[in-house]
Amino acid sequence: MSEHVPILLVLLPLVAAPICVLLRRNAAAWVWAFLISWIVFGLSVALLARVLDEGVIDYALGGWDPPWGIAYRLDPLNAFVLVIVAANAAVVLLFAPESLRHEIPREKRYLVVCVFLLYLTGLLGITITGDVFNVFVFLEIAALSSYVLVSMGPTRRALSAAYRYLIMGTIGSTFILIGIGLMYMMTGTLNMADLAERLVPVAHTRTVIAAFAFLTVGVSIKMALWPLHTWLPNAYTYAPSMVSAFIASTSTKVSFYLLLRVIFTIFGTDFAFDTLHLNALLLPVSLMATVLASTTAIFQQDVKRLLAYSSVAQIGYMVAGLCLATETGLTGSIVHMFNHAFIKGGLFLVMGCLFFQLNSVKLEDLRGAGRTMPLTMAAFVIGGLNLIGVPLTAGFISKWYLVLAAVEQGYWWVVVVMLLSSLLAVVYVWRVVEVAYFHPPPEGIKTLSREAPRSMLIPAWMMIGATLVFGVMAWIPVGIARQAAQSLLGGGP
Amino acid sequence: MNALGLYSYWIVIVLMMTGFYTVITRGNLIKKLIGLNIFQVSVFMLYISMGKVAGGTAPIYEEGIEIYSNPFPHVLILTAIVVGVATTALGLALTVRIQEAYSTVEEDAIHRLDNEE
Amino acid sequence: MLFTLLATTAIGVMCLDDLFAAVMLSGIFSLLSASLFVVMDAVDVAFTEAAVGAGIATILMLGSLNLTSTRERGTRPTFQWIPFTVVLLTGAALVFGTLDMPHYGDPDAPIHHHVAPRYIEDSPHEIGVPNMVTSVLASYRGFDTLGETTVIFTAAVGVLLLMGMPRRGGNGGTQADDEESKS
Amino acid sequence: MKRHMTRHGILRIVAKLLIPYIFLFALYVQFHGDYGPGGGFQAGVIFAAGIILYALMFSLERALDVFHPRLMEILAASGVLLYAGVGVVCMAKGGAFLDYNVLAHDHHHGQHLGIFLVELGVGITVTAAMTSIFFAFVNRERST
Repeated sequence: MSEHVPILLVLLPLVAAPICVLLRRNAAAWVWAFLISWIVFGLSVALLARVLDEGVIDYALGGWDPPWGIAYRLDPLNAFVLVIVAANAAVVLLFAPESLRHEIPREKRYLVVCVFLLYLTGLLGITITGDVFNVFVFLEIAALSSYVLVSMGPTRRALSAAYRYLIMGTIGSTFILIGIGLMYMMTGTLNMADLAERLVPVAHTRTVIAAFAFLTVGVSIKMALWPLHTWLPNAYTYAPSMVSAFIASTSTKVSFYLLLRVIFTIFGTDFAFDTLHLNALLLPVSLMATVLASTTAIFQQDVKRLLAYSSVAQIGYMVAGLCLATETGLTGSIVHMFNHAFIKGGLFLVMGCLFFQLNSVKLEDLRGAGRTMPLTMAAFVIGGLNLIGVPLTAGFISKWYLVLAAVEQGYWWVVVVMLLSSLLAVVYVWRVVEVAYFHPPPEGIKTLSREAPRSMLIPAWMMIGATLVFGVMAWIPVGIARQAAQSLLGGGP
Repeated sequence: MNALGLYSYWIVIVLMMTGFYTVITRGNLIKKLIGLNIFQVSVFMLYISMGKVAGGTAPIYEEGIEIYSNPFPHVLILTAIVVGVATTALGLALTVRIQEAYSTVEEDAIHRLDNEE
Repeated sequence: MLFTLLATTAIGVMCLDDLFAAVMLSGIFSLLSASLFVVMDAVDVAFTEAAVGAGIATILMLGSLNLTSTRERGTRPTFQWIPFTVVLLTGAALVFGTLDMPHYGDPDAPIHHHVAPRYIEDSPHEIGVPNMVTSVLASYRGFDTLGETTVIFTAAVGVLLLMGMPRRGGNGGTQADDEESKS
Repeated sequence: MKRHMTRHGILRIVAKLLIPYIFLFALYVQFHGDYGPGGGFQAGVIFAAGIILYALMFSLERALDVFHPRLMEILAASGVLLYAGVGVVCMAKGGAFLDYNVLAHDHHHGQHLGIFLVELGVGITVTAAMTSIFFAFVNRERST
């Protein structure tokens, strides 16, 4: 059975989702989804261990050898991303029951759990596959389910946010479809490894250059790279709490993984950086993203929105590391992807706790929350320190590697911009901390708000705790990320 | 000859861009979805036109036929059509809900209402 | 000829204010493209496009027009430079990409010489099904089709979540809950 | 729009004559997809179109009686499960996921059986999904 683990990883949530519909009972659906998500998490960890141990794992679906059939291909990078996604799903589902009860009408809950599982399926499917068209199919599963999840938000603005997300997302995936078509036209294959080989002789053609452009733009929309991020702030802000947490921690990460795949595995560094000078365009854009998005975050009144803009800034960091295209730079990017998933996941879970008690996450409603909900706000503070990149937190580790990579290349201005953006992070985190700790709680609310239920607080602390653990035991993610970076650059195991 | 061989692609591109322009400039939510449809269908045409082989027939095996058009793009587009209609259905459902919540389906009006809150 | 009709329809859709007419035209657009697919030997695709684009999608659009309004209101869109430039750039990138493409109908194009030949030559005896599209769809790339089925399932669950489940005789599914969740 | 269609006598008679053939055609497309154009997806759409025509021409209530929303929900789920189930059986029989060769003694029969079953799964899900999407839209109309 162990040779089937790669497919089981995707198949379990895929099959579990329709079973949720059959179960119909909310409690049963949740227990079922919860079990599945933890099994998937376990499997993903086992797979990662196997990949690190034995090297690349291939699995041919339907018994047809690639490139005729679809094949899964696991290397250290996507095995690592699978763990990130599965871990977040498992923790968010632990958080889910109270939050669902608070935010979703009763007869819709089991369907929401079902769509959540479908979203998980989509993300895992994108990550694990070695076939570009299969990426498109699972991208759409993930996309459609995330539109639905966002639209379940408590206010009507969730609907317009979801609509906007749908339009932007579909334009993005249509661009990706065009890119896949153009690649296919010049090579006749859809398998990533096969494409990488067959693109070399036709790399100079204008068709391949156009294909690359469409894929990059399409993925950038999905990833919310500034200035294509316009769908993100509203989608994160108005979605239900658990959805915000899961989407914020995984969706942009998986898209970033896809960008790494496109640039490094399919087209190769020579083509992307030496022929097309992609970094000349992408590096300034990503740095603009870090500074401008952090600046915008400072002026937000809604804390979820503030965190959303902070996410746009963090994506800038990851892309900046990618543009350096060195082992250190990529290691930094991949570790940042890992860390940021837990930081943002944790922070959005904290938002979920606050919303559960206060029914709002507007800045003015958080007055005095530091006193009425000390544990919740302590988690926020640690998350905030991570965003800034204070030593001993995970956020510090990844920024350290990114700065190191920039110094190696002699890009001092990159270092300056990254530090500037960290200073901006100090400002926006401080705004929340100041309101929560130094303003008296508003009258009347005092008696009402206590800590959120333990079933919500514990998952939030699990995520935030992970950032502390991996801030101290940084060699674990850094070691894996380094292997992943080596395999991307072609020198790996 | 050169221009003739690529002519069909260019028309497809014009169609695609018409759809794309409709999506990004129109304020009416349903109109946007119609534009998105046209954009996607035109991309399908790009795929299908690359699968055509001059003198070929539909890829259904029959004795005595030598040249078939390439079935591979057809398969991909079958999948893509399904994805397209799924997106449209979801977009329309969202539009209907937006109409109920905002009493309008014009983007600028929705924006105004959002900002008033 | 078909192409000219298609272009006219597409531009018609873009310019029309009347949404009812635009929906109808987009149905016609789908039907025309289906006939184009037949010309290009893609019978399965044509069948699907006709059933879906001209059938189901049009019905759903009419249904939602009935629930919203049939005219585009609001400010008459003036010519907008930024979107126009974006579209122009995208189109230019695509035309640039076509310059090195294999020509339409060219039997020497790379796609006819890698991967696909096996589907054409071997599928009748490897799978034993004459329709190659079916063989590839259900067997060689069966997993994509499972994904596709899942997409449809997702859409159905999503629409049910958004619109509420119909109940016999009674009023619309989740009106009461909507109000509750709105407040 | 939909309500007064029920009053048109001629339309109703034509529809009454057509609907059985639509269903028959859908079945033909479903099971003949191996030989001609068609398959589960197309068949599902046609089948759904038949149901939709019935609901438009006669009454939504009656259509909802036969094609009960919860039934559609279960069917949509079970189509996906059937498809995935075929894959799981393949794994249990020692092949890879969706490797139909192991389903029967020789690989032709295995492939035939596999394709037949997964197409059936697609057909069921598509019919049920399209029908329930349509019902959801019409239902909204009725209630507002």
